Amino acid sequence: MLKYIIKRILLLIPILLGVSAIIFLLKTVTPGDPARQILGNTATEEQVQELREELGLNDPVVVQYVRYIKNIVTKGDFGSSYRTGEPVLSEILPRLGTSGIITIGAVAIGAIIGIVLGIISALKKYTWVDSLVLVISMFFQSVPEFVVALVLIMVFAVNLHWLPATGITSIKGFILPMVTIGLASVASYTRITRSSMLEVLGEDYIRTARAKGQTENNITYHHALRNAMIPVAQSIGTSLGNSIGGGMVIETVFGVPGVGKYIVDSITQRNYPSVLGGALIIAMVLTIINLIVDISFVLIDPRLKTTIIAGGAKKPKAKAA
Amino acid sequence: MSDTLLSVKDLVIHYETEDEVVEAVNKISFDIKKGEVLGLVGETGAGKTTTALGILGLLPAKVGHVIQGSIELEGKDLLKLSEKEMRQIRGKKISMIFQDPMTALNPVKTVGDQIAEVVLLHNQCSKAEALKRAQEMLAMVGIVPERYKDYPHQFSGGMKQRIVIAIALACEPELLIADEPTTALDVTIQAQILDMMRKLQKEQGTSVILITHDLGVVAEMCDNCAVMYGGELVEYGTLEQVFDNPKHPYTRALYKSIPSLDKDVERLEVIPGLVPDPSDLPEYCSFFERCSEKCDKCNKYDPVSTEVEPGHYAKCLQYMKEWEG
Amino acid sequence: MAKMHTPAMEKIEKKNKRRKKPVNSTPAYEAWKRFRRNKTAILGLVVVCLLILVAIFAPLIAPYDYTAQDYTAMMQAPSAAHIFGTDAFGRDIFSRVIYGTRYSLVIALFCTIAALFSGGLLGIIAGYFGGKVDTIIMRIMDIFQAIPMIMMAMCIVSVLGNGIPQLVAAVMFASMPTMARNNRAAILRVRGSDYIESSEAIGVGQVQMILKHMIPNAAGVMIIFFVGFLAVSIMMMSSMSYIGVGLAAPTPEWGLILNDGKAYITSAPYMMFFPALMIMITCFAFNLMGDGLRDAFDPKSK
Amino acid sequence: MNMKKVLSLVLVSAMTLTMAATAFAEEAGGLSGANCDPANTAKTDETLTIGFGSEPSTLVGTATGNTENESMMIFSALTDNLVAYNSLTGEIEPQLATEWEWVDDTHCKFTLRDDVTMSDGTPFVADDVVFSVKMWRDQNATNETGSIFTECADPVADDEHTVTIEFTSNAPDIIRMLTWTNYGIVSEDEVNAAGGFEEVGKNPAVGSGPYKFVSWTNGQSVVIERNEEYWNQDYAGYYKQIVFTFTSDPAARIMAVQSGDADVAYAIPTAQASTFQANEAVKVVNYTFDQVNHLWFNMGENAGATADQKVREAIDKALDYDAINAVGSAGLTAPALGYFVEGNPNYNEVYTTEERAVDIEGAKALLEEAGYGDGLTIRALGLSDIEPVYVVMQANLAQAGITLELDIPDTAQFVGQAAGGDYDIIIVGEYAAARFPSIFIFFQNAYTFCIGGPKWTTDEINAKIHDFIFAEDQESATQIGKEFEEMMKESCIQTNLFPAVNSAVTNPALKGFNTLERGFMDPTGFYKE
Repeated sequence: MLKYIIKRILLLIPILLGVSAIIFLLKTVTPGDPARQILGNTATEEQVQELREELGLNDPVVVQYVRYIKNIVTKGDFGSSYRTGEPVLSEILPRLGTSGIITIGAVAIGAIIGIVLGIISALKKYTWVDSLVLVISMFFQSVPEFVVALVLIMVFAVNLHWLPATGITSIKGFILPMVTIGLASVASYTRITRSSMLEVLGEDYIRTARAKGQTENNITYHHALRNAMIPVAQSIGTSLGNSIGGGMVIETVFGVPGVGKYIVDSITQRNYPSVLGGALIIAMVLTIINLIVDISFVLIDPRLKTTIIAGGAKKPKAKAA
Repeated sequence: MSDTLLSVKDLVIHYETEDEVVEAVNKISFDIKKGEVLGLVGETGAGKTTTALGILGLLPAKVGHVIQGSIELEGKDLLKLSEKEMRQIRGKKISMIFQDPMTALNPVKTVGDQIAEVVLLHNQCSKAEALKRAQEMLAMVGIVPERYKDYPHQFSGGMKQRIVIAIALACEPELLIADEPTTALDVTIQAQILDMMRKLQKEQGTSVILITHDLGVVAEMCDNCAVMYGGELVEYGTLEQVFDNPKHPYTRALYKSIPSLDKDVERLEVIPGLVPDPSDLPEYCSFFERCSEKCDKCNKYDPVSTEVEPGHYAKCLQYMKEWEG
Repeated sequence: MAKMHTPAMEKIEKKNKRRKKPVNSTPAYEAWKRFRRNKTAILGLVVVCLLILVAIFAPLIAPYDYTAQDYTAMMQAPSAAHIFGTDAFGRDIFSRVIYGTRYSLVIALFCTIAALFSGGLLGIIAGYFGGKVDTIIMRIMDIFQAIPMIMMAMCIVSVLGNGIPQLVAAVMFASMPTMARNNRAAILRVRGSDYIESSEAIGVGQVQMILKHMIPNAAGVMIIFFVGFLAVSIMMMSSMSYIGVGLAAPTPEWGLILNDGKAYITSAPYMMFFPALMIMITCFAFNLMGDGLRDAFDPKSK
Repeated sequence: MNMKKVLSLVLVSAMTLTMAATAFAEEAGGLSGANCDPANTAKTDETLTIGFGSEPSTLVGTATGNTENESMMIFSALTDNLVAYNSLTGEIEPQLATEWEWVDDTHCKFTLRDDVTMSDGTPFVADDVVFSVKMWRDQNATNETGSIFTECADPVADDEHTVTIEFTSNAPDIIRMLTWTNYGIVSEDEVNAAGGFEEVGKNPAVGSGPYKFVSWTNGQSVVIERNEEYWNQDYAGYYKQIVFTFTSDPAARIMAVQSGDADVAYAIPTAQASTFQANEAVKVVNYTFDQVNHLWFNMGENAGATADQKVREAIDKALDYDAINAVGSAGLTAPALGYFVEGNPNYNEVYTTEERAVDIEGAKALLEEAGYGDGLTIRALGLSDIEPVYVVMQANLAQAGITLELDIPDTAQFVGQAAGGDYDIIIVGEYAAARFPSIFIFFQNAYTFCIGGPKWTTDEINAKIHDFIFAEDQESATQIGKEFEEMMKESCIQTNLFPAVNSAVTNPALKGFNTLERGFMDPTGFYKE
């Protein structure tokens, strides 16, 4: 097991190098001068050039890139934000917490609703219930995120005053962002659960359980559900990963200081150390989450234990996520 | 009557889909006594498995329908029972084992749990006692009891079939239906499984319906033998009657097609033609197209199973008065 | 002929009499039969055809020119003259939404084709060749996934300006990781099946293998992604406009109209309601069709 | 989507603005920092929540030459100035300085109050003024704050409570600039205690103002609370605590007010705010602030077609100023007929409404003469706030065969392009409440980095501007101003569009919405009946 984990962690390095290289490339291409952004629009050209020298912005891209990577590797220093001067790491970690909480909450909401709807529509196959579930789950996937967000604010904050409209000064501020992101993912969870349940219900061991005299409900919840959850867990894992950095639109509408908003603001302010640091940290979090998700499958599906531990050789017939 | 465990009368089962209706089982009647091993023989598509599923009430929902007939277990007609009552019988009074052991066990639960489950379902006892019973059953089927904590994928095909048998016999059922238990296994393992089944059957006095298409297995295991063709019981009798003195043309054709050691034959005899299409069965005798002993009346009447000799029945016009007339 | 006549049989016999000549059942015909039986999928198909018609005949349907401004009639609620009301410049929202159908559908089509040929192709190659090629491509996809989509979009737009090709490029890059992963999974499922191994055994060349064997079999799954992605790209376009990297002003693309109306959500909600409704109906139709296709092509997972 | 409050950032960075009460700000202005409304006498424990559009990078702008609006407004609540401007009377009134007089044509002597204590408890003395002026001069060498002290000697503290400050000139309105929020007085001990110029912005425990800094949670909010020992006893300070939050989406900010989470949603686009007039759940506040939006034609070295006067006049004839005004200020003001706002002492009516009327044929004729008969494409540069006005122009110019492309980048890219003259036309306004030394900034090459404008000037223009600033009395100033505007009109360097309007949406029960200079909101004047 340890060898597998180390292999996955080593894989992280090329990814991080790739991410930082591409962002460096994008940085040089994007117009708008960071030095000008720091000094404000009234600074003179000489002052701007002087700051560019000081920040090493005039060095060739490769030199800047090597220096950046060296700093991270040797001192774990992700550079400091042009805007506030704080080290990028200390700015991002609390925001990672906020985004993390919202993502976990959103995925939980999406998964729970999705799985329940998926099971219902699997058990009630070909009835009007199945089509109704399909329509409901499709609905939230068909409306742009920020429309859902603004409508939720209007209903729950403006009219009902139950929840704060923006900001997370109080814990209740987390609820609406979670619900918005969660609802959008309900459709995919419903579909995965439904098809996985149908597949499992057709398996022989379900018939064996029936032959034992087991009740339909127990068969659904003890036998079928647990097996059906494997592909669902895989999709939860992957979506947990990529929605960490993805909540930009939602974080902007709700004014939530998450990682997504931090990167968007940094891009607008041409605050490149923050953009780079943010993207790298998200890449790291992404890989670690995917690793944790893969390992947790072993707890759910013992069959994977042998494939995972035996050097991760994937059988060609493995059901890819 | 007292020692009859199960009696099936005029059982008809159809599979109704949007495009066609499959007449899987057509008016079958037979009885099983306590401790008797009945071999149910026939080619694939003859309705063997459907009969078994009909007895246990496990026909696929919305598609499988019992059109008529009765299945009486100790005087109670199973077809009239509610789902709840039927559940008390499954696994307790009647249990079933299936053909492919590789997929018959739940991959994410330990084998101990899966055996204990049927014990817990039918007896008031604690989980620990059920697990102890599970270990006894594992020992009975020849598996090291300590392995009850392992998962199905850690066992070979043969071992898995033993576990399935352990599950089926855990509550000492009165009737065990085995649907081609050894077909998916290779011959050596097949012999071990069959020996073990016969040993357990003798110890617990369980009646068994052994569904197979392998006459050798029937010869080895069964007391009586029932031959099925086109969803009908074409011949029924004791092993000696059916094997040594087959009455129905289909049974006779079956024996001719078995390669025997003492006769060296250039080509094996083959029954010409194909198994009838169950969604388009003839009104007359289903074996008519392929029968070598037929006469011109055979495509006018649908023969009824007649008692050719005590306890030996055959469904063929030869043994009915219309044959001469 | 049958041993016994039951009511179910009569029903089927009546139905068989009405059917004309028996059709040889190709997989496509079977899929169409299953698709036709799925009511929600048919609903989706009908709506999509309607939208295509609206896009083609937009000039006839729209009562006003979508750029005509009338500052005396700014921000009027829906009325007889303006069915969907007017926006902040006095332009008729109904006409803009109708013309918008053209932009949204055409751009969605381009985005999907671009995504299929970029991410999709990479996924197929990774899935088919496996081993080293697979890990390299998948790692590149991980890299792209870690790069925030908005930065990619902003850079493309700030360098090349707002326009349809830039938007398509932005959506293509943003969707590449997911598209590659989906197609790779589709190919892996096909690759593992026996008919591929058997055709390898008889010495079928690699390119031919992909074209003749793999893609037709994985076609079902790919069509599902194609239709599903049409919905996703429309949604992406609207979030791109929200972030300010979408198309330039006066283009009547739904995402842009929605974004213009976003400011007036509490005071003039109709400005946002109708474009959002159109986006929802279109994505709904595509998703329903996609789901119907999934059931039709992949009965096992039905 | 625009991250920063765009319009005012652009304006304040390059120009000076003036404070003026307007016809429809519901209270008359008055002393900035003081309770302008006599009814505001209560002192409560309530908290006021103000929703800003974007988060400043520092709260003491003048310590690092930063000019963000949000930081200026918060800073104004923490500090007092030497003098204050009373918009009712138009007079400059004492605040920390009781009286002041010019000693010669560059030095002015101020007598200071002796009963004021700074935020760290130490008494307010002349040395604090010396330190503040040096900070203004050295840390803000390239923006307006420092422009009135360039190359001046350090101020001299004659004794504990008198100080003489050297200015670049004794222009009539130079002292009025000291009323701006930038010129809040801070003490050296406070700045050093906070860790020097770079650090004080993050922990601004400075100034002697009516409120004191409490905390700043990055990305969320800044909290300040009432200074109980404030020297000015007749200032009540209704709210014990003021919380500034940051939500970039205006619609979300308004909803926060509607839901009661916030009391004020600042900097809402006027057209969006005007749709809430009929909504009793909120109150809409609109105010002009002595600033007119001007359309400038690029006439600098990398100018395109707009270098040709005929093209400029053709564009001027094709524009529909009524439509532009209707969209730009939601019809709250009338199209501008002069460079200054009506009611400003320097106002001249240079255009007549007939000249402003749309003349498509005339425009086409001019284009023919200029050689663009078969069509012309020009590019307009702006930020998303001004985009609606450009969309109207787009339709207007299309009538005359001119295709207007909109270049709407994000702030960082806009600033680079606007300063570099990378545009054909651009809309920018100038805060022109009085004859500040930086008036008509677009022509003054003293300011090397200026956003927008013609990127072109002549000595004759600069001389005329100098005469205007140093005119002895108002009549002659207004006359020189009129001549300058005639000069601009004659060579069609720019056209006046409409007076800029700032809007905000507040809790209906909230009163005391006072404005400072440059359209800033005074956070300390609010109260409830």
